[in-house]
Amino acid sequence: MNWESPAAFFAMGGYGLYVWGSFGVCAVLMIVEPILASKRRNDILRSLRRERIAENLEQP
Amino acid sequence: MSNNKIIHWFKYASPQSFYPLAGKLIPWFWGLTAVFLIPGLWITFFAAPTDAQQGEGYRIIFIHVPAAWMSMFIYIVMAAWAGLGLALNTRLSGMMAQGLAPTGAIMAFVSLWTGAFWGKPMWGAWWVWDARLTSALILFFLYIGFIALQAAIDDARRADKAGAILALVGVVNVPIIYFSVKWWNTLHQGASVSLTKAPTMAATMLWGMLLMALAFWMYSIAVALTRVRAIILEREAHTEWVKELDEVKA
Amino acid sequence: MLTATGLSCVRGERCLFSGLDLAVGPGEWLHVQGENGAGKTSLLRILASLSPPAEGEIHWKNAPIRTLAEDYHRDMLFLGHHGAVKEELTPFENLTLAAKLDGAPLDETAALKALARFGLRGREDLAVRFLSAGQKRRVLLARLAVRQATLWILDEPFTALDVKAVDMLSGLIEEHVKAGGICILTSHQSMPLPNGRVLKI
Amino acid sequence: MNAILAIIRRDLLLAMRRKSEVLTALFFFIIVVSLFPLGIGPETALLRKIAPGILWVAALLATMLGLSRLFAPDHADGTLEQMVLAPSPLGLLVTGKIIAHWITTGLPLVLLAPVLGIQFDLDSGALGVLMIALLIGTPLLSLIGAIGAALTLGVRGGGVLLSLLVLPLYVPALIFGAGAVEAHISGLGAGGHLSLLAALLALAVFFAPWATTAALRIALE
Repeated sequence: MNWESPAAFFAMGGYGLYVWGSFGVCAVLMIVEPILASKRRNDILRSLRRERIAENLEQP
Repeated sequence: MSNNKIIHWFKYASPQSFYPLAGKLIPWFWGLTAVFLIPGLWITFFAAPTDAQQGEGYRIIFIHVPAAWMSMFIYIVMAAWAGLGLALNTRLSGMMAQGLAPTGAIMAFVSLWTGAFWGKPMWGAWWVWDARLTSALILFFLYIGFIALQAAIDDARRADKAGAILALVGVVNVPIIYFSVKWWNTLHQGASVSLTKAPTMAATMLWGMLLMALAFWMYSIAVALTRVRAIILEREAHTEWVKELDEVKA
Repeated sequence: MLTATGLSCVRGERCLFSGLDLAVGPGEWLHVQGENGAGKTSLLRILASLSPPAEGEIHWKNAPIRTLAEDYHRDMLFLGHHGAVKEELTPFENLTLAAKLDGAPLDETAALKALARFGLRGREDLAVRFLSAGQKRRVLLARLAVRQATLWILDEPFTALDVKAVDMLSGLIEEHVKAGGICILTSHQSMPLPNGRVLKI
Repeated sequence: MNAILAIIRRDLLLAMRRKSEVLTALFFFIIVVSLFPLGIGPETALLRKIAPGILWVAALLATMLGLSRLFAPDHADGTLEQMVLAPSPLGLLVTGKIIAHWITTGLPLVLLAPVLGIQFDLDSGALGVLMIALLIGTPLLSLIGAIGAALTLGVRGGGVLLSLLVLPLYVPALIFGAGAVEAHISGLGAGGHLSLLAALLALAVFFAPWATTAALRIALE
């Protein structure tokens, strides 16, 4: 183990800003990207479902 | 036997059969991402020792290098799909290329961003006109151009084909750009410290980098497949098979 | 002999037509009819090999046009919505340059004769931009008259023509068909020509 | 071969009839280059150092200006359809158009560059290298640009998109072109740069007409 305390871990030997700035942005992007991708699929699914309901309404 | 296999492959080249297949594969790739990411991060932050020269700052390369690799690799895969689409006229190829592009652009962006955050403490500047950084920047522009071109064309098939030509032109140009920038860089005596020439790659470091690269790879596949599924639905919205999907009926 | 089997055309998500067969032989002409948006122009562009059909195959003299490429182009003349007439050039320049591109250079007298035939005498050296819409179309007709092609594919050739020019064009088509040529065209007007076959899509 | 000559003749004739387009690009080049000393200051040593880069960047931008008009008028009036359907291979006709584009935009830049180089206090040797570099480099710009022009034909926001697609691909031409002049000034000899530029040109001559042709066919479908 390299780190004596959590504080030392977050300080990263004085490089905290750079290390966490890199990892933070990378993590945010990699969390947001899949969310956006599945949102895109959910959006189209929702509109397809709506279309289907509209079609069924016309019949009677 | 081999004949059967060919038929099998062509079967999955149709969006209709690829859609459920991708749906089944995605959770597996997310699982693999976790399997590689957790030990990778553990090595990154805990197992890898402090670097004598660069202190703790060098830990950035555990994400920088995999992101840079992926940004180049995805571009090549994208161009390969594009070429396949032009040659065989399969619909799925264009969708794959389109699904990969944003992930590739994000990888290129991450490699630029982390490069800057590594460069600031090491070189004392956020941006250095280093050959790798410059060509990564141009690769990022190529991704943006590809995405913008496809977004500007309404007809999906034309967008696929135009994008394919651009991707092929790009893939020929990427090495030319890289070597020209490198040549330019040595001529101007730019930065001599290289990002990947980290002093004495210890075995633990190599393992860490490898695990992180695998994690990024699996992540890219999972996200790209998710996006391809959305693209398939958008393009095939008015076909019978989409109307019969359980997700749509529910 | 131009034959097409099982043609289908998809635009965007819509299927315009499918399973379309046609055969036109020497000395025949075909009038493609249909409502707006039925795919008349798309069909002609497919027949002219400008866009590939979604399904089906087109044969010219028993060989698929995909493989014929330039050989097919040599036998075929296509006139689209846009006249391919350059506004900045004179009718004479337009005609001779188009002929050169077609691989059949035109000598000066032949070009002037063709232009005179379509009532453009005295306007040979005036930039097309100063001509009226009808006169612009007449430059095209002059091209039709000088180009040696067996197969004519004409999209709305009668648009913007006055009565006299309509007569000239129908005369030209009749002459062409009588000489063993083939003509496929779309038109909103009823055709003043005898013996045409009609294809409705 | 006749078809190529016919296309070149036609495009040159058209360029003569709308001179303002050609002249606009040329004056744009002159003005951009002349603005730099005003922004940077008249110090000759500095100007001499930045001259190759500025002249080359201005040449890239001036080439870009006319690029969106390379195929657009032909597309609009139906000439492009006739070119696709001509009995000569489309690749040849496209090459003819690219040559005509170079004669009307690239060649004037080559001829003007030494005059503008004098503004930056370049010596005659450097001016010669600059001209040779532009002579090899500007056809390369026209060839690569043609691919972008064909890809963005009839596309929404085509002009801006065109620069986004093409400018990154111009990077090697810029580096070797400007590098040749710099290398000559610093006494290293421009031969290496010029031969690499020529190699790129050879590659583009084979590859660009093919890609342009494919893109044009797609645009017409």
